[in-house]
Amino acid sequence: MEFGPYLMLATLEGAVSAAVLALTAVGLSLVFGVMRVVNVAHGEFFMLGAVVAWTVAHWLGGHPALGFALALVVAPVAVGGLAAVADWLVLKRIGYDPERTIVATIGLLYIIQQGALMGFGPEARPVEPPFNTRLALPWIEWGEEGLRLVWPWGLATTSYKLFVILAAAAVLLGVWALMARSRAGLVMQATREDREMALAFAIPVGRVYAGVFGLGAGLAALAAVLIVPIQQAHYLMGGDPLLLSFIVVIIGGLGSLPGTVLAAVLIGLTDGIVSVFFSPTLAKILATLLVAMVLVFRPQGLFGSTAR
Amino acid sequence: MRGGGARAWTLHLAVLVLLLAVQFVLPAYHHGNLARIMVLASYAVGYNILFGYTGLLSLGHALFFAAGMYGLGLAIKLGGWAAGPAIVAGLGAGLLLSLAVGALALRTSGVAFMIVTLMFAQAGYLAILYFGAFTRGDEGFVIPREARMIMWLDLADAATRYFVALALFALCLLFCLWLMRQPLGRALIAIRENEERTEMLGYDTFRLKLVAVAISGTMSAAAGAAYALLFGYVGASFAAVQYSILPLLWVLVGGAGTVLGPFLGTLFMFYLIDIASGLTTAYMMIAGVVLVMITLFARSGLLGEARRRLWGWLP
Amino acid sequence: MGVAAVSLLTTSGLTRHFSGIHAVEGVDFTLEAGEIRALIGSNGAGKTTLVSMICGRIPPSAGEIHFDGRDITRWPAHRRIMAGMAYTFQISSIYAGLPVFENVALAARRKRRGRAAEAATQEALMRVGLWERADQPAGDLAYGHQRLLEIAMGLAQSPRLLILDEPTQGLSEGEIAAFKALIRELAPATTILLIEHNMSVVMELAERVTVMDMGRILAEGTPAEIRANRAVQAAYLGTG
Amino acid sequence: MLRIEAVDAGYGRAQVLRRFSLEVAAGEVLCLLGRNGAGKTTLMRAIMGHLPLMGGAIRLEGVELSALPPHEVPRQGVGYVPQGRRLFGDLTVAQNLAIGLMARGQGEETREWVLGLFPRLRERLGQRARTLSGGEQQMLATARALCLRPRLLLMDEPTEGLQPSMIEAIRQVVARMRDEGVGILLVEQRIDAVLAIADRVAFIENGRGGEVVPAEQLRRDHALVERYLGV
Repeated sequence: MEFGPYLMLATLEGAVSAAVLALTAVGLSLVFGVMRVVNVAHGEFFMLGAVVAWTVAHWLGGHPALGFALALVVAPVAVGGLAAVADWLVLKRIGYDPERTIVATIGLLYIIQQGALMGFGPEARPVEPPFNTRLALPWIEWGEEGLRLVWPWGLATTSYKLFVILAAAAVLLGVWALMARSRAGLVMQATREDREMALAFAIPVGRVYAGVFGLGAGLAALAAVLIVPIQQAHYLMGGDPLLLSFIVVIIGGLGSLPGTVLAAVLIGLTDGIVSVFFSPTLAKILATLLVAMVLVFRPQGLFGSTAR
Repeated sequence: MRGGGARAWTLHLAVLVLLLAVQFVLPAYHHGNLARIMVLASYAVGYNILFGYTGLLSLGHALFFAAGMYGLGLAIKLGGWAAGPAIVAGLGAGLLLSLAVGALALRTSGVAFMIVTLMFAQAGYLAILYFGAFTRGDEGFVIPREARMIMWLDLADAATRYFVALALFALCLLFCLWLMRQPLGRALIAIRENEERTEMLGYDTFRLKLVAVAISGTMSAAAGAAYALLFGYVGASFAAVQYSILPLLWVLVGGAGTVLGPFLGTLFMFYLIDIASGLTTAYMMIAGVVLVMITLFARSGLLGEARRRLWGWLP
Repeated sequence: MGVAAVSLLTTSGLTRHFSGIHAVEGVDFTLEAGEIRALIGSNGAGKTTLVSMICGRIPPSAGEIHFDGRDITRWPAHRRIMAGMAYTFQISSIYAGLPVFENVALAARRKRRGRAAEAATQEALMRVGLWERADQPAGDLAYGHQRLLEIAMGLAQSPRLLILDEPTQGLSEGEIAAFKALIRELAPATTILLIEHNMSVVMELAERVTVMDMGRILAEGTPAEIRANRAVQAAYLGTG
Repeated sequence: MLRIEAVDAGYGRAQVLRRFSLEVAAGEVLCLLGRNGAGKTTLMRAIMGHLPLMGGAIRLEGVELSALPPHEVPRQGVGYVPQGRRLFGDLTVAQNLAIGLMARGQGEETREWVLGLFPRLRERLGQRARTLSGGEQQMLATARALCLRPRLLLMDEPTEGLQPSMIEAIRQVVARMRDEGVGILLVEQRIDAVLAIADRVAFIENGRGGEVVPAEQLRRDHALVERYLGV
């Protein structure tokens, strides 16, 4: 394959990871934005989503689309509910102190990860995609008789990958509508801006926090359900999404939703493209250092406006 | 904190004498464990100087531990250095890295400081994997027995190993005890208690915090170098995020901002996980449960609670 | 240039904006060595913002600050403190978890070592009457005693300029009387800048009074002049 | 109507209010006077439930507010205009009002009534609250509290830093609420502002309640003011 088609393939792969990353990172960003805490166990909620998806698909049997559709509902709800309970049992009791929350969520990370190891086992398990038609893609070439379309060998994607991109975009649109257009969004924004004034206007801040924590975890779980037919479920799969989400949330400006999505697309695409051409480890080193420098020299993020 | 000095020195020296004495009665398994615990506890003491006394929560100390370990290991493996100069290489690597990381990370505070230190450590870990040609990546490498000699001391020998581990630990412990009675140590505690006030008393808080990072990082590197030398193995897993979280866990369990707390926490968690791993493969779950329980019920850890309730004079 | 006497502190055109609001606007302020000056004005007049800029807690948006003949506008706070300023916070900012003695010792140790620092600590604590409580955790002190501890921390630094932000807030009548006596002892060796709401303290202690309103200096003069100033009455006392 | 009974409250180990008692009747403006740090804002926060009581009780027409979770307090009809306004600055004027309306399930009618009281806000409905001028922000803070149709209105230094015309506008609304039978507890620093609006004046010193006198008496007796404020 020549460079052009190759780049296009890399971009498509990058778009899939960008879509999933955007969902995961928006969940983390939501929690940080409203509650002002960093959830280190976020990656484990992602992993749980994948594990639940596998479990649902495995138990239900039948056509893969059935299990997948059910998992799309069950995994976010179950994981979100678990997160809300964790919020109630642990975070609420430590008063959402930022540093203690980090320590407590590190604890949750180990508990969930090792719980999955005990219940789910150390193997990576695949989930069958609901549909998976191979779609060959055309490329434009300058030929002797001017422009023409060619179908290079290897330049292809699957219907499922396109679905992932579309589904993620649809969910992100839904989150945006929820935040900007709904009563619940208004309540969340008010809570984010001034906890005490929210209380003074009858907003039950405790329940909002539990809800936001659950919603954030649910989004991560949903992202995992989407990716698991491509990637397989494994009890250690939460590390990378956590790190990448951190990167995205920081670059996008802590707590800003549009910035987060923009950064997710940027990081997802670069990650996809760079790791096709370079060593993925080198890409990660550079990305990690870049993020550290952004935090040091531009704490409001690359796309954030001003620090509060 | 006036007075109580003689009592504190007596207590800590007594603990060290006890550690010296028990080696003659311990079975070989626990003898080896205790040597390991003392090296790891030295790491925790170093971590505690930054976290417990200065109030800066780093999630990147594995970088400094690994700097000591690889500084020494690579000097031996690639440079063919003797153990003595290699130790200096390990300490130097830790000092330089901690100064560099500190100078950058200290421009932030709170949650951002944790994330920045985490990121730097992650970059360091990935770098070890990336340069696998030299570091042997995940697999790591063994330090040959003939390199583990300092003059006539054979560090691979169990009894010698115990003595050296104890010496390192005693040095770190007594240094910490001494430091916290100096104006420098007091100023670090002041930063933890109220940084703005400290600045307004005329202290250059940035410089003081940088000094704290450097002391803490170098002590962590010393522990890393000692670990490599005493147990003969250098591996990337010691640079992974888990080894940044472990000292935090040990210090929290034992009591942040107490001199003996890190040792107690290391001892407790080591044996807890040792026993748990006999029961289940998911032994890290114990660590998770302990972390959550500490944040919920025992903010100040074992020794911190003891100080709060029983012995106010405890340093 | 022929500048006759160098004032201890001068600010010129000092300005600070907070998100569009002008907290302090073009303030020219001069403090002579050895005087006791009171700074008064209603809440939000900009007093705390002004002294915060002087001691380096917040950077100014514009303007300059000179201390002892040197331009300190861009100095970090700790350097200004070492040059001889001391600042006590409006809302007491002490080390609640540390003993009273250590609170003051931290202040004393900036310029002294060992025994000398301990002696200075003891002296400062005795001056404010807290020596008996030296071993208590500072957070256990009553509010009024915490204010006195703040003052002791200021004294222990042996400053040339002592800035006190509402020092008598929360003190009892007896403690206020003792405070007045203490301040009189300090001057003129120490120059004192006092933000104060308690008019009896202002009128009895200050040699000159500066009145701020809406971020600007409204009037300056002796206590008697200020008391008679109609503009001050209108803006501050609200009885114009 | 509002009964504050021997309340102890504070932050951590530092107690601010000491056995503080006070009553506010329906249809009166009660001004709380005291120096900085005397405990005025702490009292407001204690009534709103943002600060747990160490002792005593706070009742509104028999309902013990201090036993309710904090978000239930506004549902009892307590409107709060805090010091420094504390608007939801990223939200628009309309959204700030919507949050006020939500608290007690008020509808379109209340919204129209409030906008009738503050016509300036109607012109700014789509604007973000943080971009309003100081006076408009104070109007919005007051309007937001009125959206609850409160029985009791707590106002913490509502005229701080405002121009005279704005102060007058706020004052008129306060007088109108009083005439409609709302109990109003007002914290003020400036004597002139107090004298212009108060029915009664209560003093607070070092967290303890002092005398409660008719505002009339304060106009005559300047010595009383000097004793508490040192002015």
